[in-house]
Order: sequence, then structure tokens, then C-alpha cells
Amino acid sequence: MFLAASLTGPDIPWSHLLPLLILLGSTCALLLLGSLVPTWPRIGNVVVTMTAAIASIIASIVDWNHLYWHKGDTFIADAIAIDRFSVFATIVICVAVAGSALLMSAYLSRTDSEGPELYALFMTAAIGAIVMVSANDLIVLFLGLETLSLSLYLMAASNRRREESQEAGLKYFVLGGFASAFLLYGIALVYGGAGKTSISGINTSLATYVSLHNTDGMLLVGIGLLMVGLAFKVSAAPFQVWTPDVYEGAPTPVTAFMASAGKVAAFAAMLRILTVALGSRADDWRPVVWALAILTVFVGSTMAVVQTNVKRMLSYSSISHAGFILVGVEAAGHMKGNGLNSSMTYLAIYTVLVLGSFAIVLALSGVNDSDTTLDDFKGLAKRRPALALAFSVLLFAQAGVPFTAGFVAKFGVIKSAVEVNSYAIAIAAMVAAVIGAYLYLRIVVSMWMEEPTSSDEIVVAAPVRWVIGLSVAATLIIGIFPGVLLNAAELVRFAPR
Amino acid sequence: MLSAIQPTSTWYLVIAAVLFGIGTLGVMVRRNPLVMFMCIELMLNAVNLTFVTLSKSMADINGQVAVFFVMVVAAAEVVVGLGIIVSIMRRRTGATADDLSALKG
Amino acid sequence: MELIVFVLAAAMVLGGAIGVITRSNPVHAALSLVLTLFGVAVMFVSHEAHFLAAVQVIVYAGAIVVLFLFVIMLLGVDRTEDISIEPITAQRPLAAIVGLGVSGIVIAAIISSRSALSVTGDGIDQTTVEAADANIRQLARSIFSNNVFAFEVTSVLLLVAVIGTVLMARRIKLREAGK
Amino acid sequence: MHLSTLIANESATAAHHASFPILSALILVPVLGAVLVAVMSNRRPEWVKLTATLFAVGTGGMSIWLLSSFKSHEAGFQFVSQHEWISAWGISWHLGIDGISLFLVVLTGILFPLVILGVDPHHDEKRYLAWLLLLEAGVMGSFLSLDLFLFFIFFEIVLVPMYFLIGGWGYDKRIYAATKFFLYTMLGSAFMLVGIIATAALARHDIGYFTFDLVKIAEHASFATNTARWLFLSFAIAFAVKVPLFPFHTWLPDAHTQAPTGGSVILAGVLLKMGTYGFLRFGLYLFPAAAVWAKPAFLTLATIGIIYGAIAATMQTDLKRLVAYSSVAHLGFIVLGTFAITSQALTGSVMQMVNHGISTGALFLMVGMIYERRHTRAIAELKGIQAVAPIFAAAFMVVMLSSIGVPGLNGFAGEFLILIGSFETARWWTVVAATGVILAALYLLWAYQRVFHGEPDEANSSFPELKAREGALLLVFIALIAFTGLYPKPMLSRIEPSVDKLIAHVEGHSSYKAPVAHNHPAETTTHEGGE
Amino acid sequence: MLNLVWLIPALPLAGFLLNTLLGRKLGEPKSGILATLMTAASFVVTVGVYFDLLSRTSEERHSVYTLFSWLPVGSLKVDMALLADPLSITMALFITGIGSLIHLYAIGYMHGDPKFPKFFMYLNLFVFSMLMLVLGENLLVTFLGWEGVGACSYFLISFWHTRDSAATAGKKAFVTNRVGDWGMMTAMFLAFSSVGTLSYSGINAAASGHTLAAVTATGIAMMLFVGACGKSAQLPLYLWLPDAMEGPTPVSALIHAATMVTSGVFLLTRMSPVLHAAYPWSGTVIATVGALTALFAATVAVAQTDIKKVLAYSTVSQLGFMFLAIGSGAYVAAIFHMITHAFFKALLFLGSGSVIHGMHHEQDMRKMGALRKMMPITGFTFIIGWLAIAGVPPFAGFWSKDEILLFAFANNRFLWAIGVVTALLTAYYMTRQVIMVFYGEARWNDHAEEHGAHGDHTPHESPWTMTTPLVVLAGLAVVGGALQLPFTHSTKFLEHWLEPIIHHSERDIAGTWADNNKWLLLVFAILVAATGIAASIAVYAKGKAQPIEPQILADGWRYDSTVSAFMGGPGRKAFDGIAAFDAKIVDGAVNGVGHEVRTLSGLLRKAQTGLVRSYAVIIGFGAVSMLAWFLLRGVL
Repeated sequence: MFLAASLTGPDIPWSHLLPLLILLGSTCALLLLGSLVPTWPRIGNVVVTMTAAIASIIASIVDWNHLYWHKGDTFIADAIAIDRFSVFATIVICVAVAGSALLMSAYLSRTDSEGPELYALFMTAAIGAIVMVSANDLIVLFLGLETLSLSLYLMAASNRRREESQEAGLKYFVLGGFASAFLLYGIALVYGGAGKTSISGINTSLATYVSLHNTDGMLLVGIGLLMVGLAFKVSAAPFQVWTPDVYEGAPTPVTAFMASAGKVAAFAAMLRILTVALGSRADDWRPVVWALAILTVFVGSTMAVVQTNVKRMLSYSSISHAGFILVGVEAAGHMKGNGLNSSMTYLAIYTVLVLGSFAIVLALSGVNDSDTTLDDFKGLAKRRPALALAFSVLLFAQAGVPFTAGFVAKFGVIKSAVEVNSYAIAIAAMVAAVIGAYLYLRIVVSMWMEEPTSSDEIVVAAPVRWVIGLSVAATLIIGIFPGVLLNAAELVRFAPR
Repeated sequence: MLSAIQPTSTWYLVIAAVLFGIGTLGVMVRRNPLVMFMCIELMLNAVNLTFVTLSKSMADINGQVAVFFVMVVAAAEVVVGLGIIVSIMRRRTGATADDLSALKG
Repeated sequence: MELIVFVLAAAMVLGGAIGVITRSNPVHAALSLVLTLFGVAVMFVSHEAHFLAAVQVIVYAGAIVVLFLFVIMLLGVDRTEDISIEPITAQRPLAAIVGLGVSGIVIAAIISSRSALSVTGDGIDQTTVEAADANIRQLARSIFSNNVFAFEVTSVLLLVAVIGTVLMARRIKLREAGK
Repeated sequence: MHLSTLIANESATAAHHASFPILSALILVPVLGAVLVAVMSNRRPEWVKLTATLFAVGTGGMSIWLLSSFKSHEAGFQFVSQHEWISAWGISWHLGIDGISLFLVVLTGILFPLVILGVDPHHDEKRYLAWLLLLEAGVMGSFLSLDLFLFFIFFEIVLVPMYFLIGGWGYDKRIYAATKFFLYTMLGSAFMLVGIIATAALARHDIGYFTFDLVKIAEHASFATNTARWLFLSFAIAFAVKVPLFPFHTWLPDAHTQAPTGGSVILAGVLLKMGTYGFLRFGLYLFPAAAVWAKPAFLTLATIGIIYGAIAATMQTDLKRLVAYSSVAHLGFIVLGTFAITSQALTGSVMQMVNHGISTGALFLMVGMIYERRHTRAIAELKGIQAVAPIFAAAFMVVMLSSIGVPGLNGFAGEFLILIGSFETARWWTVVAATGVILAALYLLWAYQRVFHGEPDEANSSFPELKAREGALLLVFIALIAFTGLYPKPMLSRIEPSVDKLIAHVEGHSSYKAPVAHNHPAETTTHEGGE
Repeated sequence: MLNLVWLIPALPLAGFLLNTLLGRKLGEPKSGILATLMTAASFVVTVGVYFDLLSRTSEERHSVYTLFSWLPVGSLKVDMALLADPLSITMALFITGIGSLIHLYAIGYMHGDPKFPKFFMYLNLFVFSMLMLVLGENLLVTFLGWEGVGACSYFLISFWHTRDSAATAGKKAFVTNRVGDWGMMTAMFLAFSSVGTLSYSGINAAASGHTLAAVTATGIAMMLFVGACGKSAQLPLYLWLPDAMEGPTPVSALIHAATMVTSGVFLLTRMSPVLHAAYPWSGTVIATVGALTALFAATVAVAQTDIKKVLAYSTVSQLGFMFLAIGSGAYVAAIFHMITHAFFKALLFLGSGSVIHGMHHEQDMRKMGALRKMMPITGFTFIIGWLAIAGVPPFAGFWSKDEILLFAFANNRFLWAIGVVTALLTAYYMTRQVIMVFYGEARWNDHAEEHGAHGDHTPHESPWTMTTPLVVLAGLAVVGGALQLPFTHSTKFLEHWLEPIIHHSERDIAGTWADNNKWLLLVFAILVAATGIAASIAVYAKGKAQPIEPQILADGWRYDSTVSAFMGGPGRKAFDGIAAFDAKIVDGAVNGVGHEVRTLSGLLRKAQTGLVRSYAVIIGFGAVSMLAWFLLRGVL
């Protein structure tokens, strides 16, 4: 009793936490309804999830407008930072939740599975992701990361009728745990080097003690370990090895979610840690990000060249995209650069592209979720021209063809790199993009220039159609009128330190 | 004479580093997923030890708080991990990590 | 005295760890893990982290390892793993390099920064430091005030674990038995 | 910054503002057509074709109206239209036309309807037409853009329709060719993208705000010598691939050979010109000093290309491939003229861009006709066609002579201007390049002999004569060939002012001095000459 | 009349266009008549212009008629303009005059050919181009004609294009000519870059006004000479002319004897001030090449058995004489010889055509003989042509050749000697030809069975359309020498007429030994011709000696075959090599990069084993490398 009395808890900024609260509440509600109401309709799951996601988006937009004047701040004893960065990322994550949940509904009805657990996991993953993007404390960040990761492990392994799914889950889990340990060790050593686990605190501390002596060793190796963990999460080469296997094995909606929300959260965490906490050590980590970026773009695009499974191709392409975002991260290490904004723009656009792309893969992948080879895409233009066109738009967007959102994204990061004189990395990324384009062209060739191998009717469920349609529309609209998105991304800032 | 030597924080940190290394090694050399998972626990323990040592040497309670949370995470991870492993092992009894390699290339 | 405790604990920690990675029977490995966990608990005690030491023993050794053993028994995977064979070429030397590398680099970093391991943090409340429950109080105060958000996040984490158990434990009809 | 006010001021000073945004229409009308064609029902193919034709002819008509209302003897940009587009990045929808781009726009406007009317794709006509119209929009955009970003996206978007045209309607190795075309060209522009951004970023210092506006940067920004060189090279790689300049040319024979006839005509006719045009507009204009610095290298590459392309063409066994290699040689001349930087050479280059578009376009059309009739392009399998199809042979002959560069036809006018202009500043290159005219005669006449002369064998003896539609189509080309060859003055008088302005710009921003009129010839030549 | 000068080329052009559009409808013989009338009308206009010019003082004999501005760019101002002056009108006169005759002749010769209208279409186009060449006010208009005649020559040589040899010959002519065109273009570039204009008056004014540096003038002159070598079949570019005999005979007469091949001579005469301003050695080069060509071709002509080939080599040889004249500064002599040569060589060619026509397209002289009786008009006129070319006084060829030798002697006695030997050979081989064709035994009976299918194989005289031109040309060949007789100053009509053109540059040989002893040289020349004729009669008519016709001469010193072997062998290999280089190296590099990426992809793929423990190792290595970097940053 006396303990409680002597405690003066920190203020809780409830309004800023609305997205988290909405999602958490919906999770609990969903689980309760699903287990307690016997006649709970299957469609209720996706409705609740969508409602939660959309409500969170709305709450975030309201918050965004609020933050338009207030640059944001840290709350709850510096545990989290609510700023335009975190709100922007939150919106993107919620969009990913909404899209993936729609896909999941189609997926589940096709595989005749049920249960609200997967939707609940989407939402807990989103909670983890949102915590990650707004964490102002390495421990909080770690907890968010684990919440996200554990949800993802489970989702990846969730199709228990499909062995690949379980294999993916286990691989992801083992390697994820391995990488988490590195990350955690990094947190520990950075804690040792800077004396804090708070991100803004580390920034102050590193700025205060310009320690030319001694703790640098521990601090820097700590940063290194941190970056190993983060690089794993963003699937930067050579830490990308898990990505293709897990993306291929996981149920397609989950893959879409991992590639979108998972990436957003990981990159957001990376950006916040590197630029806010370790901004003063940019000279140390920028070369590493530089190398990671170049390695990642090349590994991603090169390895995709000989693949024959479209889902796997897209996972390699996601690695390549991660490399591009790393280009932006590298630029963000420069004080004057706007790598932060361009990386976030890239992530937002990539989320749209990846949802649409995997929606199409889902549409074609058949009941057992395995018809995803190039052969299955042959002659799609003859079978379903609209679907082929939509996929082509999304693929060309990923390749960075103008008038699509993908170009805006690529242009943005290259611009931010060039503006801070990182020419080599910009050129390397562009060259890798050319190699990567081969991958997209191969899929396009299959769809448009080859004869169909099967004449089965392709049934595209309504939710999938919605996702594809919205994603293609967004791709083109952003590609032609990127102004709104760019202006919003220009405002993305961290809370004042 | 020996008692004159006081183990400093560094000693503990070194032990933790070695423990972490052994854990890392274990993940790579063991084939049984359960044992691999135990090795990850070793790594987490190394981190815990580091946190506590640093907490002590800096006289800062936050290190211990971190350990508390790590333990929670470890517990949750174990639950989830064992859940996945059980669901796999129920279908393929005695499968090792090496047997799960259908996804590759 | 402290030295002896340290040496004993270190021996437990490292011995247990080596046991984990060398014992071919998973049960033995789990028991070696317990040894390590106890060693770590001892070190916690010598750092005056009594509460954590207790949690270490109760939760880690008591709950987690038991869970491990439970699963081993449940699945009947307690057959010994033939450690003398390594199917993947050059796996062990490479693994050794990585293990040694990580340890070596971290140790080098620690040793290079040893003289500065006294950056003061928020500090431990001196008024209660002498009390028997000082450690627990401080920890509690910190967890429930400054780290309350993290604490709440752990609830979500545990929720995930619960959902996971439900999801993974649910019986499914294997339609394609062969696959 | 106050970009909008600046733009407003500029618009006010730009006196010749067309009330109707004709240049925007030139880009948007084909896009509209493409969309319309794409969504039309496939049940009435003739309506689809009619729609496509109407849109293409409409665009062509607008381009011709543009030609008629273009003020000759005026060097600056006309019909300028500028609107804010992506203000966050300083990008505006800035279009304009001057003597350098005018005829390329007109050529584009004319060529597309001709291709749509004259060449049948044989299958999936609806899709084919949609891609073609989209391609037209892209090409138009490239020639009209006065904003680096805008130019780049049009330059790049062109790849997509062309890729589909080659890959969807081409011949047996079409996918290889299409992929090679796409990736190679994309690789080239990869460097340009970085260059464009760097240009804008570095120009910010001089201009005061971030903008991709071509005119702003060219007129107000000054780059450090080395910086400008790197930037220039980054642009030059993209253009060199697009042109294509030796040794970046090997995508072209494959793309040309495998593309459907319509695609080849467009590819040779206008797409390659995006590269040569780029050199003028974004090479010389943006980085005059660097271009002058790089002059010897590009003159050398161009000269090698002329000889090398011709020699490679000589040894081809596929008629279409031969014409493709001839393009390498011809475009070498254009680049030679571009980097010679004299009034005659540059005017000749611009003119030759159009000429090559017409004559090589016509050659590809006719090779396509041969393929339609004989289902082969192998020279060895063709023989004695002149005996059975004299009119076709005659048409081929005229176009071929234009390509060889016989005076009185358009090919000569451009080539001669290039050479005579280049001789003043690039003497020895020109002397070597001029031997290209020998080789041009060699490979084309040899091919002509093998294909048209001789006694037709059985397979060729039933070679059908030109049909009325084909004849009408070729007549347009031949009329253009003859008219431009005999009376190029209207064209020259529109090109020259802009070219002279460009040269003055180069002179003003580099140590280069263009040769002046020769009043005292003895002084200038005492130490040179004497072959 | 002068302002009607545009009509001169316009009429043949109109003929060409009318025949292009209506030729098929008109058919034979109307299209031929149309073409002939157009050329004849052009001749009439030319005569009118000529008299107009003649009525003016020599300074005023210069009129420029500008049609429109052709290529005006910057300082380059090229007009489509015609220049009427003594030289151009002289050329135009015999082009249109002889052209009309040959058109007329062709109506008969081409009788029955399915492509009759097309032939006349080409002929008219040729006449138009040739007139543009000579009437051009500047180098570029000349070049327009220059290339135009080249193209027409190509069309006409390969007129019977189903014959592979004809097709090949046409291509060869065009390509070889293009080598020369390269020279001419380079000359134009040099002229423009040093004088700033392409107009003859401008360049020549600069040259005569000494504002043109000698070295530049030399450059221009030599490049022009390269051009002339191509067009006028001089060594080493003469190759195409013998092959050009594949064309119909009227073509050989018009293009490859009378007009086109002399355009090189015309051009150098036109640009004579530049040649004059050039270093003296340039003249020597021209003269030497000319003399050597003359000798070379004459030796080859000795051993030919094809009636047209003899004449073809003879043409090369005579053109060599003209260049010898140019190189010796004897422009008037060159033009004089060009005119007389046009008369008699056209005559000889048409005569040979008549023979071929009468012999049912037999061209081998060994299968002829005693045709004089069968074809009296042809035989008589051919003999006149023979006398003219052989250098028998008072026929036209004698006077012009003698004038050249006179200048050659004054200039360089060695070259004169070559000229004399050539003259001897000329008399010899022409006599040989006349004997083989018109005298001796009728050998065509021996091969009767070969012609059996044709039915009547007896040679017959040609129709009037063909013989009329023969008679007219024979008359001209007789009196042509009157244009320039060396007797007194006033008999040198051509010299006075051309004075405004060449007065700066014509070599003055007055007072030299040669001039003083020109009668001696004249007599010597007669002796030389007589010797040649006598020797030939001795060999071929009397059979007193074996003919010396070594195979190497028949093969043209194997020059052609060597060049062909080179082109077909190493040349082709080199071209193939470059094509292979393109496919293997340049394209190979591109495809190689693609291939390497694939290989690399395959290799990297191997690392993606699917084994989670391998992944851990890869991650571990990545971690160690990164940590090592940070450790180094921290510790060092």
C-alpha cells in the first residue's frame, strides 16, 4: 500500500495513444467475442479489424493535424515520443493492417480456416510496430519489436496444413530470436556506454560527455550489435537470408504484412535510433549503412534474377527495396539531408505496392497457396487482362518507372542521397535497380508474351479485388500527383530533442 | 593473497561476453531446435548479466529494470517458440533444424 | 571471498553453457542450462540484484527450463543427437570463428572501456539502500512509474503468447495427410 | 521560395503565350486516345482503329498547326506553358518549343498516324494501338519538356510502351530484344537520374531555390569545372545509349530487328532522336564548357560509329539488321555534327535527325512489306524483286538513295551540312567520317543488288507489287524526302536561329569560339591543309 | 537568251518527269521520242544561249541565274544557281547535242526492250544531272549533278539487272565513284573553311587574288583530283569503267565515253585558278597519273577481244591524255580533246552498238570480220572514227592529241614520251579492231549453229534511227579539229572562247623549244600514228607477225582481279572480322554482363541453402564484420 502511495506515476497522454488503445481494445474484444459468442460470424473478425485499423488511421490523422503546429514531444517519462514521424509511420502501419486483413479474410475463407486469432495477431503486431516507431526508450523499443516479432512468427507458422508455412515460422523464429539477442546485447552495451536506455537520453548523454576516452569501444560495439539486430529486421544483406524463405513460406497475406508493416516498423526504429540517439556518432555508422545499402540492393536484385517463383521473386525484390531505403537512411545520417523524409515516403509507397502485389499473388496462388511459380503467371493477360495490367503497373512501379509511385519513391531517396553528396551509393542503387528490373520484366513477359498453361477460371475474391484496385489507383495517383504525399512527408520530423 | 584480488565489473562483463559467444556458437552447431532455442536463452542470459553488471557499476537501477523486461520477453518467447516447435514436431517427430529446408534457393 | 564466489559462479555459468552446446541428449542440455542459470543468479546476488536473482531462479530455472523439459518429454525427442557428425560442410569452423569473433570483439571493447565504467546514471536511492528490501523497492518504483509504459507493453506481449498458444495448440484437420 | 511568383513573372515576360495550351495537348491527347482505345470494346475493331487514327491524326494536325504558326527567325522558346506540378521538389510542368525541337515534334506528329494507318499488327490490335498512342505521348513529352525532371520521366516512360510493342508484336527473339532494350536503356538513364538531381542540387546555390527548370539552370547556374564534367558525363551516358553511340549500340540491332514494323519505324524515326536531341538540349545547353571539353571524345566515338556501323551493316545477312546498323552510322553523323558546334553542323544535325527519321522509317516500312510478302528478312532468300515488283523497287531505290546521301534528297542536305560544318572545328574527324558516304553506298547497294537485282527465283517470282495503301504511304515519305532535299530552306530558317543561340550560349559559358565568317582566308589556313 | 538558261536542264527534267508518270502509257516508241525531243529542245536552247554569249564581249560572258536559295546556314550560302559562261555552255552544247543523237539512236537500239520507257526516263534524268553538273554556279550544284550522273550511270549500267554481271558492274561503278566523291566533298569542305564560299567565282577569285594559301590550294586541288579520278576513271579508280560496258551501248556512248567521264576534266578546268595557285608538284601529279593511265589502258586495249571493252580501255586511255593536258596546264587542249573525243568515241561506241545490234548481240570481235559489206554505213563511219582516234590528219583527234603532246613536251619530256607511246598503241589497237571487225574473213559463219535458235543470223545494217547519229557524228569527227587549229592565232577559236575561264592558269609555252618546233612534233606524231597503223596492218591484216596479246594484258595487268581478290579476300575478312567483333566482343560484353549476373545469381543462390544454421553463420559473419568495423573505429 505504502508503495502505491509514494509513487507518482507519469502523465499518460491518452489522446496520443488512441491508435494503440483502439487496437488493443479491438484485440481483446475480438478474442472475447470469438470465444464467447458461439454464433460469432466469420466476417465479424475482419470487420472488427478493419474498423480498428481505420479508426486508428483517423485518430492518427487527427493527431497529425494536431502535431502540425506542435512538433511533438516525449511522453510517459520519456518512454515514447509522439511526433510527426511516429504518427506518419502509424498511419502506414494501419494501412498495412487494413490491407493485409482484407487479404487474410479471402485467404482464410479459401483455406476454410477460421478463428479470430490471426486477426488478433495482426492487431497485436500493429501494436508492437506502433510501439516500435514511437519508442523513445531502447527497452520499450525492444518490447515493441518482440511483440511484433512474436506475432509475425506465429502468423508465419499459422497455416498448419502447409509444411512450408511451419518451416517458415520456425526459421523466422530461430533466426529472429538470434538477432534479437544481438539487438539486446547492443542495447546493453550502449547502456553501458551512454548510461541510458532512453533514446533522447542517449542523445543528450553522448552530446554532453564528448568522451574522447574509453567508453567509445563499448558504445561503438554496442551500436554495432544494435545495427545487427536492426539490419536483420529490415533484411539488409547479409542479414537478409531468412527473408526469401519466410516470405515464400508464410501465408501470402502475412507476407504482405511482414513486407509492409514489418519493414516500416524496423526502418522507423532504425531511423530513430541512428539519427536521434546516435546522431552524433553518424560518422561511425554511416559507412556501415552505406555498405549495407550497396550490398543489399545488389544482393536483392541479383539473386532475384534466376528465381522461378513469383512470391520468392517479390521477396528478393523486397530486399532490394530495403537497400533503397537504406540509401535514404544513409542520407538521413547527414544533418542537412532529408533522408528521413524520403525513407518514410519510400516506406509508405512500398507498403501500397507490396499490398497490391501480394494481393495479386494471393489471387492466383490457388487453394493450397502454392501456385506461385512463373508458369502459373503465364498468359495471365489472356486469362484476366485486368489482373495482368494491374500487376504490370505494380511491377513497373517497383522497377521505378515514371508516373508510378515507385518512381517517386526511388527518386526521393536518390535525391536525398545526392543532396548530401553520396553519389556513389546513388549510382550503385540505380545500377542495381536496373538489374532488379529484369526480375519484373520476367514476370511481365510471362503474363503478356507467353501462352497460358492452364485455362482454369481465376476467381478473385472481392476483398482482394478491393486491395488490388486501391493499390493500383494509389500507385498511379501518387505517381502522377505525388504532391500531397511529399508535402506530408516533408513535415516528418522527430520530436525536438 | 588471492582474496586481495577483487573481481571488477570487467570480469563479469567478460564472462557475459564469453557466455554470449557460446550461445551464438550453440545456435550454429546444434541441430535440435529445442537446444538451439536453449542457446538463445544462453545469449539472453549473457545480456542479463551484462545489464546487471552495468547497473551495478553505474549505480543505475534501469539496468535491472531492463533485465526484468528481458525475462518477461524470454518467457513469452519460450511460450511462442515452443508452441511453434510443438506444432511442427507433432507432424514430423524428431525433425532437426536441418530437415526443415524445403524453402531454399 | 568475492573472488571465490566469482570463480565458482563463472565456472557454473561457463560449464553449464558448454554443457548446453555439447551434451547430445536434450535433457542433459536442459539440465546444463539450469546450471548456467543458477550461476547467473549467483552473480546477480553478488551485484546486489536480489530480486532479479530470485526471479532468475524461480522463473527461468523453475518455469522456463521445466517447460523445455516438458516439451522434450511430450514430443519424445529425448533421443540423443549425434554430435560427432556435422552434415553441413565447414559449419563448425565457421561457427567457431563467429563465436570467437563476437566474444573477442566484445571483450576487446569492454577491456578498452574498462576505466570509464562508472558513468553515473539516475542513481540508486541512497535513503533506502540499506534496507533489506531496498532492491525490490527501487525496482518496483522504477517499473511502475518511469517504466510503466514498457510494463504495459509486456502485457500485450503476454497476450500474444496466449494467442499463440491457442493458435498453435488448436487441432486441425490435415486434409492432405501426405504433405 | 516564392516559386509561383517567379513563374508568374516569367510567364508575363514570355510574350508568345498561346491561349490554347497546344503543347500540353500534344502530350495529353495521345494519352487520352490510349486510355480510350484501351477501354473500348473489342467487338468492333474498326471503331477502335478509327478512334486511334483520329487521335493520332489529331495530334499530327496539331503539330502541323504548330509548324505553321511557329515564328521563324526567332531563337527562343515559343508556346511556352508552365504550371506548378510537384512543388515540394521544385518541379513544374514546363513545356516549350524552339527550332531544335520543332521538327522533331512535327516528325513525331506525322510518323505516328502513318504507322497506325499503314502497318497492321495482325493480332491484338486494340492493345497495340493503345501502346502506340502512349508511346507518342512519351516521345512528345521528351521533345517538349523544359524541365529536367519532366524530361527524364518522359524519356524513361517511353521504354514501357516500346517494350510491350517489341515483346508483344515482334518476331522470334522478341523477348530477348525487348528485355535488352529496356535494361540497357534503363541503365543509361540510371546515371542521368543521378546527374539530374545533382544538377538541380548544385544549381540551388546559384539560383537560390531548388528547381529542375532547364532554362533557369542553364542560364543562371555555374558549376565548377570538374563537377560540370561529371554531370555532363552522367547525362551523356544516357544519351549515348539512346542514340546509340558506339560502343553502346548493341541493343539497337536486336531491338530494331525484332520489333514489329511499326515499332521499328518509330524506334528509328523518333526514339533514337531523343538521344541526339538530349545531347543538344541537355548536353550543350546545360554544360557548355564540359561539352566542349568532351568534344574530342565524342567526335571520336561518333566517327568510329560511322565507319564501324557501316562496316557491320555491310556484313549483315538480315535486311532489317542491316538497316539497323545503318542507323548506327547515320546517328554517328548527327553526333559528329552536334559536337562540332558550328552553325552548319548543328543545323545539319537537327535536320538530319528528321531526315533519318523519314528515310530510315521508310526503309523499315519497306523491309516490313518484304517480310509480309515473303516471311523472311534473310537477304540470301530474296532475289530479283525488281523484276517482279518494279514500283516497289523504285520506291526502295529512292529511299535508299536518300539514305546513301545523294544530293537532291533529304539525306544529303543534312549530312553535307554536318560535314561541312564539322570540318571547320573537327577537321580530321570529318575527313574520316566522310568516308562513311563510301561505305553507305557499299552496303546499301550491295544489299539492293542481292535483294532486287538478278533473276527472281521461284519463291520470289510471285512477289506482289505495292498495294494502293502501301503506295500512298510511301508516297508521303518520298514526297518528304524530295521536298526536304531540294528545298530545305524553310526548315533551315526555323532551325538556325535556335542553333545559333545555342552556340552563342556555349561561347558565352566556355572558352570555345565558333569559327566566324572568313574574310581573310589566307591567314587562317596557312598552317593547315594539304592532303 | 541568257535568262532562259534554266530551260537547258529543265527540259530534260521535264522529260524525265513526264516519262516517270506517263512512260508506261506512252510506251514504245513515243516515250523515246518524247525524251529525244526534250533533249533536242534543250540543245536548241543551249545554242541560243551560246549565240547570246558569243554576241557579248569576253568579259561579259558570265551570267548567273539563281533559282532559289538551297542550303543557307550561317556563313554558308549555297544557291541553286546556274552559271552560263563559255566553259559551261561548251559542255552543255555537246552534252545536249550528242545527247540528242544518242537518244535518237537509242530509239532504234532499244527497240523491243520491255523497259523501253524506263530507259529513256533514265537517259533524260542523266542529261539533266549532267547539265546541272556543268551549269552549276557552285561546287555543290555541280556535286548535285555529279552524284546525279553517278546514280544514273548506276541505273543504266545495271539496266538489265536480272543479269548478275550487270548488277555487279552498276554497283561497282557507284561505289568506286563514291570514293571520288569523298575527295570532292573534302575539297568542298576545305574550300568552304578557307574561303567561306562554295561558289566558283568566289573560290577562283580567292585563288587568283592570291588570298588562298598555296598549301590550301594544293589540298583543294588534290582532293578535287581524287574526285576527278573517280568520275573520270583514272588510276587507280578506273576499275569501274570497263565493267560499265554491261550497260546498253547508247549508255556507254553517252555516259561512259562522251559526257560523264569527262566531268573530272571539266571540274579541274573549272577550278583551274586553284590548280594554278597550288604547289607546282600538284600539276605534275595530275599529269603523271594521266600519262600512266593513258599508257596503262592502251596496253590493255591491245589485247581485248570484246568490241566494247577495247573502246572502254581506249576511253580510259584518252581520259588519261586529258589529265596529262590538265597537269601540263593545257586546259584548252584538254577541253579540245574532250570535245573531239566526245565526237569520235561516241561515234565508235554507237558504231560498235550498231555492229552488236546487227550481230544479234554478239560482242566478241573474234566472231566478227568482213562486216564492212554487210553494214556499209556503220563500217564507213566507224572507219572515220578510227582515223580520228588514231591521230590521222586532218581528223579531229589528230589536232587535239597533238596539242596535248605539245604542252606535255614543253612541260615534261618524259611524260611526253609516254604520251607518244600511247598514241602509237592507240593507232595500233584501233587498227586491230577495225581489221578484226570490218575486214578479213567473215568468222561469224563459224558459229552459225550457236545462233541457230535465232533463225536468221546474217548481220544486217541498223535502222535509220541508228545510222543517222552515226553519220552526223562522223561528220563532226572529221571537222571537229577546226575548233582549234594550231596554224595561226586566229584559228584557235576554242582558246579565245575559253579565255575568260582559264586565262590565269593556262600555261604559256610561247617561246619554248616545243612551241618553236611544233611542226616538227606534228610531223613526228603523224609518223607515230602511221607506224602504229602499219604495224597493226602487218600483224592482223597481212599476218606477217604473230599478234602480241599476252594474257596479262587481256586481264588488264590483273589489276582488277587483284583488287577484287583483295576485296573479296582480306578486305571481306576484315569486314567480317569487324562484324564478328561486334557480335562477339561488343555485344558479347553486354550479353556477358547479363550472363555474369546470372552466374553470380546462381552462386549466391547456393548460399541460400534453406538450412537455418547456415543462415545463422551468414548472419554471424555479417555481425562479426560489422562489429570489427565498430571496434576499429572505437579502439583506434
